[in-house]
Amino acid sequence: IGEIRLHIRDDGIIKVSRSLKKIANDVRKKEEELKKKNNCSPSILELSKKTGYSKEEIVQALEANKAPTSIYETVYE
Amino acid sequence: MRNQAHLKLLSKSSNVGLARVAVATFASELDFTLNELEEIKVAVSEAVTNCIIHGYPMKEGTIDIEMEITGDKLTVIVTDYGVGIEDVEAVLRPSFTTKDEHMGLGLAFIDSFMDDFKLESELNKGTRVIMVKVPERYKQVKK
Amino acid sequence: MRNQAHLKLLSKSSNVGLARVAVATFASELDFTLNELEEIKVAVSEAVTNCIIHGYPMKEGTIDIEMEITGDKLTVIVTDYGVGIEDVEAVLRPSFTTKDEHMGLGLAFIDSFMDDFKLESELNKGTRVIMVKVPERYKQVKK
Ligand SMILES: Nc1ncnc2c1ncn2[C@@H]1O[C@H](COP(=O)(O)OP(=O)(O)O)[C@@H](O)[C@H]1O
Ligand SMILES: Nc1ncnc2c1ncn2[C@@H]1O[C@H](COP(=O)(O)OP(=O)(O)O)[C@@H](O)[C@H]1O
Ligand SMILES: [Mg+2]
Ligand SMILES: [Mg+2]
Repeated sequence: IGEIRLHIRDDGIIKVSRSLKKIANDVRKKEEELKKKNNCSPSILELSKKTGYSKEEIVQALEANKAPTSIYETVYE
Repeated sequence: MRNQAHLKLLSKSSNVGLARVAVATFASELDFTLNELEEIKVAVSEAVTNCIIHGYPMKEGTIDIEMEITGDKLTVIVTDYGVGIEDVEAVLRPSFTTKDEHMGLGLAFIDSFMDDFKLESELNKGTRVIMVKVPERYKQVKK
Repeated sequence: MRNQAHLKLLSKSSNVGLARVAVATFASELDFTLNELEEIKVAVSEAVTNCIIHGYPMKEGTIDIEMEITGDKLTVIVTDYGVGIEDVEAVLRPSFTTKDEHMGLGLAFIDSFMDDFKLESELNKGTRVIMVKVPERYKQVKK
């Protein structure tokens, strides 16, 4: 089962694991698009609906892209 | 390596995602592959979903998720204080379910995705799932 | 809306990431923008990093992160049981720090990124940071 990487879940949704980088890119692109269209930043809930990624997938993808643990790490880099 | 964390949640289906990321982020301190992390997330989803659907069918309750890293080993313990299970042997059979619309594969998934898996339950006290996983990469080095 | 979660961590710097994603995922039930979520993550990082560096300078300790959603409001409370702060007024001044290599801006960041922020501390008992944030969008609708 693990080989196929297709997981049938309790709620019947079939999920495939996706690359965090792709998720982050898709989300950023959609954010730009919606910002231009509506003249305000979309919420993570809208982004989740529009991209099909779950909120936690989005949070994790954005965290993976850049993850300073404190401002100090950014400042002293 | 040694680390420990504890997450306490309300049994709302909207909290399954939080359980998934918390455990995956915690686990990522060990040398798991993305595929293994995905397996851990599925196992956690199944265990937490069971607490929500089966453990607390009527009223909202609390779910405890204890995470521990000792050496190369990840242990995750998911506990509810709900209705419990009458016959633990029976529910462990693949395709066993007490809900018609369900497939009864959750526990089988946990069993296949984790290296070690135990189910403990007491009627009207609650249910506990204990799951252990070690990065495949690590097991090979040791052989 | 109403939800609640509680994360208990060891004061290791490797756990800051877990605190960040857990709070951000929990918060994402409200209508926050990505930018607001980033601000929440920075505030949480600063609060948790303070517990690790200042609260428990010598030995490892426990950090409690309580999260709550009531209506449109996110509340996050970060608590340590470490050395505490002698003069709370003093540390709240921007650029105040008790560590030379530090900039003393952590609390100022929390203050500017969150809608409400309180610091409570007792010497040798510990320190608690209470932070509140409401999605900007929601505030505008209400006006
Ligand atoms: N936390 C729990 N509390 C009570 N019963 C449970 C719990 N977890 C599992 N069970 C029982 O075990 C059965 C099998 O679980 P599972 O393999 O996940 O399949 P499914 O959830 O699709 O029924 C459930 O139908 C339920 O009767
Ligand atoms: N959890 C804590 N326990 C003890 N002291 C703290 C804690 N948080 C903050 N402080 C004190 O407040 C000061 C200012 O904190 P902060 O604004 O984050 O700046 P910095 O961490 O750069 O010193 C710290 O230098 C420390 O003396
Ligand atoms: Mg199940
Ligand atoms: Mg600081």
